[in-house]
Amino acid sequence: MQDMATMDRLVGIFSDGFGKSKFPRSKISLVSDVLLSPESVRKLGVDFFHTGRGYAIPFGAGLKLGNLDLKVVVVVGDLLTLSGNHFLHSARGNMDLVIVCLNHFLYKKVGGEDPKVRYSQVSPFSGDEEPFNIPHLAKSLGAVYVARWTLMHAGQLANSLSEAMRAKGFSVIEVIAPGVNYFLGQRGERDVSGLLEYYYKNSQVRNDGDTQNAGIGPDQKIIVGRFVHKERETFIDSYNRQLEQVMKKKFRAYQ
Amino acid sequence: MNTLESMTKQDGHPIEPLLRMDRIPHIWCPGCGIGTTLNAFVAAVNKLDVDRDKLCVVSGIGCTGRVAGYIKLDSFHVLHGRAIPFATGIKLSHPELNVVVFSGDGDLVSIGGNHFLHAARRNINLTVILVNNFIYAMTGGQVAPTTPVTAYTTTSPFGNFEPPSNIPQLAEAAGAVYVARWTALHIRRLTKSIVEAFRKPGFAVVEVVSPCSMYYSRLNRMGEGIDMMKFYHKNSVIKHGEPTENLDIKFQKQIIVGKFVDRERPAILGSSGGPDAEAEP
Amino acid sequence: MAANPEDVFTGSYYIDGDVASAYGALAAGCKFLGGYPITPSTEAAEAFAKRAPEVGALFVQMEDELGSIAAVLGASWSGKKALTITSGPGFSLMMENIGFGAAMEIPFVIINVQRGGPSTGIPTRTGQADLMQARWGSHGDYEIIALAPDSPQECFDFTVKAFNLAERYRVPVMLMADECVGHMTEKVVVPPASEIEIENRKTYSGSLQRYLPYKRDKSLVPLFAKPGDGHGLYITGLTHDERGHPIGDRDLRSSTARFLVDKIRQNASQIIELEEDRLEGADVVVVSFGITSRVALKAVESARRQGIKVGTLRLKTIWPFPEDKIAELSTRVRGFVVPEINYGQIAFEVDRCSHGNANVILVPHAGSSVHLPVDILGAIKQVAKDTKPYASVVSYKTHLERQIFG
Amino acid sequence: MSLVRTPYDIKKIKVPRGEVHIVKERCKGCGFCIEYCPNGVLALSDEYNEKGYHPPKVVSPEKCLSCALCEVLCPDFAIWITLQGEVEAKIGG
Repeated sequence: MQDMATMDRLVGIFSDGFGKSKFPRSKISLVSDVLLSPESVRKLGVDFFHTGRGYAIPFGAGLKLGNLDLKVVVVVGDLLTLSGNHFLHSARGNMDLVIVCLNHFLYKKVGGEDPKVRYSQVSPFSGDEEPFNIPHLAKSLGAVYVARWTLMHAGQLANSLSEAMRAKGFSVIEVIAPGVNYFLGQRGERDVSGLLEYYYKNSQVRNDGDTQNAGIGPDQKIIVGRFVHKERETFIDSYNRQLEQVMKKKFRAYQ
Repeated sequence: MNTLESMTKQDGHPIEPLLRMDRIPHIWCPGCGIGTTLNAFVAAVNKLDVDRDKLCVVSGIGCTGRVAGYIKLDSFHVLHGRAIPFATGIKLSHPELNVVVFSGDGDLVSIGGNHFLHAARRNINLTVILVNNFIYAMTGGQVAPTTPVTAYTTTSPFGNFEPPSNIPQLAEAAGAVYVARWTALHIRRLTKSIVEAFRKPGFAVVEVVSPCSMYYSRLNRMGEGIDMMKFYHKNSVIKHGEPTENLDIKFQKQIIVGKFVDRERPAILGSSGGPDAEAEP
Repeated sequence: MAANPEDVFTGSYYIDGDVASAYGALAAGCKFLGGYPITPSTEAAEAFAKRAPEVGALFVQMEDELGSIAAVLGASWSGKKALTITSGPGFSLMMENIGFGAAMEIPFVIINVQRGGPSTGIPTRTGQADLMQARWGSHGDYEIIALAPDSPQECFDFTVKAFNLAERYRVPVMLMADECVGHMTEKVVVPPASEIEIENRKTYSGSLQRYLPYKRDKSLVPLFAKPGDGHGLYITGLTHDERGHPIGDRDLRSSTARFLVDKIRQNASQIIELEEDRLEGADVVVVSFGITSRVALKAVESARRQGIKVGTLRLKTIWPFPEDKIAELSTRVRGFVVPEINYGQIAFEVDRCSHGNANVILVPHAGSSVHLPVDILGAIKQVAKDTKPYASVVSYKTHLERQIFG
Repeated sequence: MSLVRTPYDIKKIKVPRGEVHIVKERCKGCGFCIEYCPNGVLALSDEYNEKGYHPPKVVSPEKCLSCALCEVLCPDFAIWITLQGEVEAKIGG
């Protein structure tokens, strides 16, 4: 479960983003593999599905394909460990989903110094594996909208969310959000606001398409911004077009 | 091929010492490119002069998965999609072993896509030979994540509508340090690439575009294996270092081959059984 | 209500069981198939992919079985009837989400064309060893329904029935065909739509604010509402109360978990379908299902010719298990013969339900082919002859077993 | 008179000669070896092997330069080359 302070903040941003997107709340479905409290969901006024860890993307894809009128927003909290494959193939097929990837990697220091070492529950001394460069991965898989913000960039994040919802196809927003209880807690540091401020100070906005160097590592700024905003035919549109072309009158479009 | 050694040998095919000959003839159809790819791999092994007792081959399920059954090395034919994690386990527990993953597109990119991504991200020292025949051939010709748009398969009877995976781009984006693509016809260059990939510390991927003479070509009316080979002959263009985003394969269009990525990144168990392999797993 | 005529390909066909089940799914109104190719079930997905665009249904080949079943669950929550088709290893991969579907009470159908196992096993040959996995595969307590067809015609009929049961009880329903039935080509009659009875889930029509996703009436099956209609659904795989909210560990009284088993157990008598033959006055009863029941016919016929009073009980429904029927039979027969293509699954269920009143003999098979009728006949004779009660289930030494173990 | 110039070092150049070995029963008749032999050494034979395929036959053995392309292209490991010594190069050879 995410830390509640993080999630509350995120829910506020969701609310802004949903409002800006102009979609009626009843048509928005939020699918998540991390739990949101019933209160926050009620505040958002959307339909909420909490799936097994790693299955939010395919479940969301099914939900969307089951009812094409829905706008499905998927919150992925597992850093693409279990859901990497679903991410890959939904992006390839351009499923009409908005993916919000929560990234709560951890830096040692919170207050201004450069981070040197990454820590996590299972690598308490250092993370010896490089993390995914999620924007680059998403872009190369063909996502139509790719952005990354920290949780402090509330306005930009809400804007991005509404843009991503209006973009037709697979949209990815990476949110750098602290996972306080699991990660910082282990180091005895629970200062959320300090961490958020640290993220904010150490990030650099770059609204261009170069995602190659947007990897997150020690001793470097967190590159944030909107990286991709383009158009590509969605899964169901390609399906209807291709089959109509081949089957002609025999085809009944999928609705 | 280790020329002199093989050329003076009279009493059998030079590949035979590395095959389980009691299992030959193999199950691959006439005109299939997997046998050719296996030839290239064995040639590369001969060239590498590597200790064969320290060489493992891991295959998943599918036509290409059968390679593990024919090659006379320590070979594992594991579950569908799990070739890379299985190989990761071998490599991490025995860093002195050289582990080669030899499997197909459906196995490595579809069901095993997540393992592919994460192994590349970790940059675990494996050599992946990925035979791409655009289709699930073992189960009878279903649409694969590599099937070009508009191609017919048994589960896309009205033409495929999903854009296929661009495997070199996927490998690069996830963090592979060596990425090359050849067709089964570019046999010498393929052999050279396998040698290079093998020597590269880190996650190295060699994609081999191979004819499926029984399903892909039949369902799309492309003739036999030899006709597909002729097509590759005519339509493949060698462009080393081409940016990987240009490497999409369109239906019956040009195929760009070559070596696209050769870079350095910190690898887990970096060397191929060299001194660095002493590092703690 | 009757099926939609547009969905039904009425006519007589000469097709295999896999294709028949695809036709059955379409006739039942299934509009979504998320699948992944796996021998020997692929023909069903292929047939569905071929015919679905004609009736506005969608076939999606997902990246793996995990994705397939998760998408099926999502599509079913969106109000479509949804199906996935798989076999051995794919079935194993789906287990986590089957439990998830059972806990969230999502109606969906899985067609499992069983093959030889374990693991990759014998992909192109038959097996009947996934039955316990179907029942107990996912962790925790839940109930499912499993049907076992023995012919391509039944593949069609039972697929329609599977959808009806899934929709009626909001539960995963599994069609446990085996490779022999799946690949057996026979005449299949697809009746006109007016003769196909289909059921749809009961939906909620009251005020939006008052909707409680897991509130039940006497039938124990909650009313369904799909997302996008303003109900403000909150659905989770965590143990939940009738609002759908997670309950944590304090208030188990409000948990709806108990109803997952009760709604099937209490309705078992309506779900279970059996085929009985000459059970009156029988000394021996052959309990069988799937392709094995057709092999057993030959043995039963020979035994009857030799003067043994044999009845047959064919399990069309495997789960829930016909406990009452077996218990009742056990008081008046000498023993049961259970041939199955595994090393004992249903035989132990029969033994459990007979409460020591009757002997149970298992005719095992390692898979990849079907029994020899002579083995089943031998077992029938042995049970008919033995007067002493068995300590537990006795495994009959078949020809194959004798070859292997001497 | 030949229009081709004779290279001055033609005496130094040795041309390898190869011998083709075919395991007919392993062949599945894909035709890769015949198609891609640069010197046209092989051709499809009329005979059938036990699987019912036409294996290749050697039609111009003297042309084989032992490049072994057939050997590495053959998916069924049914054909290989052995080096049979070298001969002196000659124009148009």
